[in-house]
Amino acid sequence: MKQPSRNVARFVNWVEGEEVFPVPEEAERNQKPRKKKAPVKAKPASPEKEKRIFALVYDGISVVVCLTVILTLLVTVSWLPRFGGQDNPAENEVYIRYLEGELEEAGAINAVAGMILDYRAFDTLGESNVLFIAVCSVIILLRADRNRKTGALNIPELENRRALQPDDSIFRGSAALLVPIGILFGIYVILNGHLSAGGGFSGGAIIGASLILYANACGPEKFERAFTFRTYQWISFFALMTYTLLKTYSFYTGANHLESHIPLGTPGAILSSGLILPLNICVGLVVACTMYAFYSLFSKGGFGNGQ
Amino acid sequence: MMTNRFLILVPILFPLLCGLAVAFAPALQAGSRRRPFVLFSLGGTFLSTICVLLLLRGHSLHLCDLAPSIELRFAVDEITCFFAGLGSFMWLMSGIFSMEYMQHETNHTRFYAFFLMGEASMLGVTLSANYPTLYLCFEWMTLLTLPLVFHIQSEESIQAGIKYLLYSFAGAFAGLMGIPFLAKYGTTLNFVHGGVLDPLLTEGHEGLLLAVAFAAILGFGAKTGLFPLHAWLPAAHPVAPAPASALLSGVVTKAGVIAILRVIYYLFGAQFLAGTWVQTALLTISLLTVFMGSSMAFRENIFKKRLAYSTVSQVSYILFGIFLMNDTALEGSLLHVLCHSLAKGGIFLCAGTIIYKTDKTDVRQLRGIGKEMPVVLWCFTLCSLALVGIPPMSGFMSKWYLALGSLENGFPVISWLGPVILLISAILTAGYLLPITIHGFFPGADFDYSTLVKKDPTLWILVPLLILTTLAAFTLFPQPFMALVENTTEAIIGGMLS
Amino acid sequence: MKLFLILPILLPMAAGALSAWLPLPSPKKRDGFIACAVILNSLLILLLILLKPSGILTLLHLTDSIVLSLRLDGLSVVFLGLIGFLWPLASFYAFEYMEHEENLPRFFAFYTMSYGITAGVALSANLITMYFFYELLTLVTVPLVAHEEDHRAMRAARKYILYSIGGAALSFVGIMMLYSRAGAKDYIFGGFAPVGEVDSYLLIAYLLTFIGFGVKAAIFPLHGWLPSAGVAPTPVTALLHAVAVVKSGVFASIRSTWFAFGPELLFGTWAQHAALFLSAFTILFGSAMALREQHWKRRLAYSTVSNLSYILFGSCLMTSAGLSAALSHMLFHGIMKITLFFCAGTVLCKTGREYVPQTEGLGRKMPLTFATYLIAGLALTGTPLLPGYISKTNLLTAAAQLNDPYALFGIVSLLLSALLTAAYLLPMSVRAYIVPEGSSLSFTEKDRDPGLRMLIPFGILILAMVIFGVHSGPLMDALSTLVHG
Amino acid sequence: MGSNLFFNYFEATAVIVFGIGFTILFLDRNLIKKVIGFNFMDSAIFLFLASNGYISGRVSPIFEDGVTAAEHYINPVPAGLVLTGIVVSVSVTAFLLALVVRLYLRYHTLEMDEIVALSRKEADE
Amino acid sequence: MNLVQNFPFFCIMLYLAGGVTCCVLTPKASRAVCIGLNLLVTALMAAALAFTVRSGESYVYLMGHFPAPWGNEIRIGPLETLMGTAFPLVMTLTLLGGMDHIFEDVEEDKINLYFTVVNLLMVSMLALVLTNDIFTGYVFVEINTIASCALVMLKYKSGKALVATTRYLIMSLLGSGLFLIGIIILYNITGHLLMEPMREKIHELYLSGNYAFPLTVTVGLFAVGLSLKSALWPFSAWLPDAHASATAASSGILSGLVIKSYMILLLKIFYRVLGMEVVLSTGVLNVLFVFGIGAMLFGSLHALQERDIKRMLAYSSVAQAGYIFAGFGLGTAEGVLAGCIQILVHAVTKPMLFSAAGGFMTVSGGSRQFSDLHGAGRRDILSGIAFTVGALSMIGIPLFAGFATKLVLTRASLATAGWKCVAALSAIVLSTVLNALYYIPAVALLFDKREAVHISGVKAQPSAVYVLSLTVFMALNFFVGLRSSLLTCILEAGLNVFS
Repeated sequence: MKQPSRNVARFVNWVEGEEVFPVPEEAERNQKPRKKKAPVKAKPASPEKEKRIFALVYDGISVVVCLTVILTLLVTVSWLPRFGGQDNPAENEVYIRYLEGELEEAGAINAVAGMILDYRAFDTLGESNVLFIAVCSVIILLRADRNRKTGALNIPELENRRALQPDDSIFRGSAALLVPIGILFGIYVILNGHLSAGGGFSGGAIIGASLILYANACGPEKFERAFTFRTYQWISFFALMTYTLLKTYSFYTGANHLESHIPLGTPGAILSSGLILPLNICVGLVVACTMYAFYSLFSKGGFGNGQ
Repeated sequence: MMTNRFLILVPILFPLLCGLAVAFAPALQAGSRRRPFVLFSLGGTFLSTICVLLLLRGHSLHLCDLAPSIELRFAVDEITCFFAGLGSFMWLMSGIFSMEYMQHETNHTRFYAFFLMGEASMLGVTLSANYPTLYLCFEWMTLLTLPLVFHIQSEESIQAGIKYLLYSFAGAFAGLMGIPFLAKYGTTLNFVHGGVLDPLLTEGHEGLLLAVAFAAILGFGAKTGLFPLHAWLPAAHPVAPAPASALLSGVVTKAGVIAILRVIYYLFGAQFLAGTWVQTALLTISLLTVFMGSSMAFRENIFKKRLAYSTVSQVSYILFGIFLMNDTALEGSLLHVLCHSLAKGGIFLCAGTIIYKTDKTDVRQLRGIGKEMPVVLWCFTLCSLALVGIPPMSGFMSKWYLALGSLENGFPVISWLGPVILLISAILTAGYLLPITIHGFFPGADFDYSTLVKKDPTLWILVPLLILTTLAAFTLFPQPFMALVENTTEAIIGGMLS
Repeated sequence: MKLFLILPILLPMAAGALSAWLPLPSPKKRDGFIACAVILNSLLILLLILLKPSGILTLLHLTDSIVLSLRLDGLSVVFLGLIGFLWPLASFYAFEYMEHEENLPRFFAFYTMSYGITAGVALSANLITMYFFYELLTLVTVPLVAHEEDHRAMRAARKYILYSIGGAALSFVGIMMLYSRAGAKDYIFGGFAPVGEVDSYLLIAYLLTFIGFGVKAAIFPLHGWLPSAGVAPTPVTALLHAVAVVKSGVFASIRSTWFAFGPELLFGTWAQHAALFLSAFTILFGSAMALREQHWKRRLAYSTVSNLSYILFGSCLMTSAGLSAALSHMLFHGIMKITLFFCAGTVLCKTGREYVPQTEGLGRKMPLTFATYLIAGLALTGTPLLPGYISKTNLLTAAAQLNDPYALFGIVSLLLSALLTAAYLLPMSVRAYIVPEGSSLSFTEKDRDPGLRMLIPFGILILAMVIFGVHSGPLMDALSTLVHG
Repeated sequence: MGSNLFFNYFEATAVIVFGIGFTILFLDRNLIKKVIGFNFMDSAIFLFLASNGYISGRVSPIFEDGVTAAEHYINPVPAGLVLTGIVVSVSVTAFLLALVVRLYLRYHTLEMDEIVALSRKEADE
Repeated sequence: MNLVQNFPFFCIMLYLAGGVTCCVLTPKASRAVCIGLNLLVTALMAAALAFTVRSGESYVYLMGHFPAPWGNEIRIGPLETLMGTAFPLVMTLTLLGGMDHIFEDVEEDKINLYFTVVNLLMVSMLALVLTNDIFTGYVFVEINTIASCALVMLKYKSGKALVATTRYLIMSLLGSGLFLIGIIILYNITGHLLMEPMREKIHELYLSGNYAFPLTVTVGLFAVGLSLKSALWPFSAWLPDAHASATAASSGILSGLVIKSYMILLLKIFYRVLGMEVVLSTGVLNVLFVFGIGAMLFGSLHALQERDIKRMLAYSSVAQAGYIFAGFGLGTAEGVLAGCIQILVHAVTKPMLFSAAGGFMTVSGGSRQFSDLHGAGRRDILSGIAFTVGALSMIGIPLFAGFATKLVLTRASLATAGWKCVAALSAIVLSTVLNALYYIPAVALLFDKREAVHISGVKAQPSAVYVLSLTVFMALNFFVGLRSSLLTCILEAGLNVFS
């Protein structure tokens, strides 16, 4: 922290700066000589002592900040309605409508899926775009530039990391067994999003994880030939595009009070609850690709040689 | 009879035009033609002034309006007659003197131009009939007499000139203080016998008006060398060439006296000022100046500086008389105006001649001057007697009246202290003037008469000297002068007091 | 008829802008172009003054109640007359003076544009329009102050900006305070602020505007920029810092005192006392600093500081006599000061001498210039037969009218300042002509009187001074009629 | 101090963890610790949010064979919000980690002060 | 429900679609899509603005089939549509202004990602302005955060950009963390997420007095969280580095638009969710007012001592943000109006200044230090003029945009009584002077004859796009300056129906 007085003096000099013009000597009579202020010598504290003091003070401050935040919030929590209480303010007509009206309006067994993909669909649309923008930023940051010379990322460590693929057979054997089951289970979770717990996000994560397992176990060459960066881009493009178009249709009809002729089907059946299933599929695809994209960007800085 | 009212301006315009002609007309550049022209113009002014004073007494002329509230008005009244005549006469005398004296000096055109224009402004002061015109002529008198001061162009004279300029401007601006307040509290700015203050308006504001009057008087006092603003006089008068310093001491100081007379008797009114703290303060100041002037002169050795200090003290005699505000004192002071102008003019001219002839400026070098220039020194002696106040000369009469006036006045201390100080100052005057005569005539034993050379000046110098010396003894045949003084006093102060 | 009001503003600005862009072949052509533009504008102003078109010309609606509009009334006639009379003179002088300077197109462009904007300040019909032109004037004159673009000029320009924009901001707050209380009305003689009982809110507003506009009128604490702006070339200092810029500051202050807040509200209040004290003190301060200053143009700048406060003092007396005295001094000071600056500029341009001690004995070599300087000096000191005396006497008489201790202090400071003016102007002229024999002074052959193009303005100005000095009756009557709206 | 502090022990723990996470993210000098602090903060918020919706004695809102009575299930809204929150925190953590990787590749240190010092010393390109 | 009322919704969806498509297109194509999209949205929102101004009240647009407390919705009124028109218009101009910089600074095959980020940033800003649901607000705040951080770091070669992005991201995350926990507490005590129903519940709570403490804490959390993100003075340590090290276009977008969207969200929360009497009772407005005044002064003081043109402009953004919060902090309707006008004025002026600064950098060998920028105004005359116009409008000279704010803010502060009025007025005067103190010497320096030796003589050949953007910017500036009465009455109408 600079001493404020020196600052103010500098500021005043800078503004009032009464320049002594080059005056021939006999007209010198009235110019007062400006006396120089003695420079203030700071006491030379040894650097590491200073560093230690600074660290101490810094930790002190962080403890204080932490305590204040925790205490204020604890006091707030003490006033909040009781945990698990019957008549909490949250249990109002919104909660009742979501549960009782959900089957006729959204047609999903899983009320949460119904809520996030139909009643409050705009949030989820926004949220999948958060995912998309995050991937874009990570691509901007980590993707090695194709024409290596200009890119800031053509750093040697990335190159040799590809080389050290462990080829131990136990890992490859168990992976061969697990990967198909994983992908199958993921698909099941996506498709049954509206019927049981799960949905696009969790199913997509499962598929993504099994893809990463496969890429790790069986080496990226074969897989990346099929799954290059372009395919990733197009998959996420189509998924998100359909998602947006479907939602535009449903919002537009909703806002203008038009009848959206999407059949809700019989509750409990796979092809039921209107748009929720296709939306779940799209979200599942996006999440799966994104998980794999994160893995490949972080580990290999791109989708293998296919780029 | 319209035309003759404009004749009042003649005494002012005539010398002004002559001055300008001297300055710019190519024909007059040559010395031979310039001297007669100057003499002609001085004489013409003197005569025209006398005619105007005699014929147009009591007439006034409203010349023009500088601005709606500021008008130029000239008139001939009792003070004009008294002072204008004196002034123009003195200007003529020193003009004649300067014909000879100026051989000694250089750039004559500038000297004579400003010499004549100075006279014009002096006559303007006497003729002015209201406060703004008085102020106008007062300022222009300073400006026009300024070149006379630093005529010899030495560094000392320039500094003296600037000092003279600034002191007079300071005085003039203090004098200017009166105009706004009189515009508010007085009925008119013209000089009205007995004062212009409107009693209704001045009800609660006496203190303020007294202060303003005091400031105005001190301001105009600057020209007369009154105490607070006197420092320029001893510096300016010596450096000026002799005719100029004679006029500066003799006449220009009297302009200050006129201004003070106008302020006291024609603007604020004597009853308003009489008996107030202003009067006591002014009296003490004038007495202080009298005493201080003569003591300084006593100690000063440079001849013209001594005479300058003596002017300071002598003019304060006059002011003392005016501030007493009763008829006898006023009579005394007017008498002293006459005496001092003539005598001091004479003395300065003698001093000038001595310096012109022998280049001796220090008093101590003047041993045996009487032998070399008997006539000049005789004149010098007679004039100094007048100043000291020895009976046959006029000084005695004026001092006598002043003392009487001071005793008549009922002031507790000042009434007797005044005459005492006048006496002491008279002694001091003798102390610093008479030794010159004594050493001049009786140089003492070791004065070698062999190298003695008669240095009597030509007639140009002697004639004015003799005239002035004889006039300085006017109390020998007092009748005409006393009549003049008495009716002027009667006109100024008549019927107001007691 | 109202449409003519916009012309005196637009014509010079257009001419200025064009002169910078038009590829005029030779400087002579450009001078010709500028000269005829300026003269045309002065004639236009003369025409306007004679015709006196009534009615308000609205230019722009800033918000529902705040409108930019122009109007020609008594007071603006005075100010327009002043700048109309002086600007052609200054331009002629500038042509001669600026011959050897560089980047002239820019200089003359801004020089002419400031003519239009000063006309704008004169013609504005309400406070906000005046504030609007007031700010533009700062912007247009900054390049003129920083013309030489050397270190000194830049520092002076920065100081000028700081003071002007600071002042303008203060006055803006004052104006808004007034508008919040009295509504955004146009000028009415006698002011439109609600009189009622004395409420300090409006008084504070008045003081803010007074100090705000006072910055340009170089009131004591905020006068710093005027002397240091002396580094600008002489036509700039002469015209802007003697006439246009500072006078617009004073004009704005008079407008806000007499046409917005109104004398009834302010008469006898502590605000009036503060204003009187501040201006009276500046009168003294300016002259004292001028006496102490050895640099010639800075001395004249300080003298402007003191003379401007004469005008402010007159207007703050809140009596019609005071206002007419102030207006008369505004006119006369404009003429006198521009002459003094021209003489100083001529000496600087011809001989390159900047300091007062260097001018000793120069009078013999440049008799006409120093004769003008002597006459202008006498006028400024207030010797009779010259305009200074008349405006000074009017001011004194007006101040004596109200028996108020601050007015008394004002009278004393006026007289003291007159003495100081004599002290810093007249000895200089004396020493210029009279030189002691012994002193050795070196003069080059360059030291001689300037060309005819400079002498003509001198002649005209001296003539004007003498005429106003001797016969200012009709002018004073005109002013007093104007004063009553 | 309100009365429910000891009943809302879930929210209380969530708030404490939130405080710790917030301070670590704000003031800790190591970048990885900041990321960890951020995750502390987010998971604390989701715990707080989830505990909000819980109603004791009720089941998660997936309808068993046609029973749609509201008193049977808990409030679904917080669950939906948690889902969105988790996705948001995943993506932000990914972004943060990518930044940390790039910074480490360039300055070979994880201490924020050193990184700032190094970047200031670098000649501006 | 005639067609025009759907336009805002279409704009959001268009941006989303545009964002996604730009990711797959070539750089040139993605640029075309982005610019076209922005222009289209400006047109649509202008039509919506005309409609709302004519009808004079704000309507609700359901996002989905279910009305208020259940479904999600956006609310469109004159204020929102005006902001909705201004933001894309300024965005287009800034992008055009900084286009050659973008193609120079960003790696060749990541330019389409730049435009994706820009589109998503626009969707988040538009959503923040329009949304009527708090949690949607939170989601789009997150999109906004990531997008703006992505914008900052796109200058790939400079390490400084990365460091600045990290600090910026961390501070924003702190802000959004506080914001989220505020939302949850509010949901906990009111049970609603949509603004109108939440308002009634809060009103009942306020009258009945229970949950008083949580309510105050929430107000505090919202205030601190959002002012942290919108760089109010004590929390603005990150802004100068972030805005200075980004490319010219990005810094223009960040200073001009991004920090404004958070302010509008904060205003919406205070007006619509909590209601003015709750906010006034907690006194948080005084705190914001004091921070605003502090920002006005300290921002300018820091800018005074800055030797780098972009950091100077960044600090001046902190100062101008101070104007807005001082306006909001006054607590009166006219104060908020002054704040909104300053949002528009700053949005119009600051991007122009940044583009002009970009122009100067190209002409002075890419350096940002003032020592190298001597005479840059002469070399690139258009940027010089644009910079001067921007500087004068920042100072608040009449005829320029800045004067409108000064006018309304002075009137607003005069309407409030007591210490606030005095503090506001003195702050206005002081900050005008301080602004003049660092802008005018900068302009003087730019037109200085003595150019740095190694740069002199480089004449600029600005591209047509750059010329177009700067001229339109200047025209916009003068329009706002002269016709500010038009803006004021639209905003007034908007504010009346805002809560």
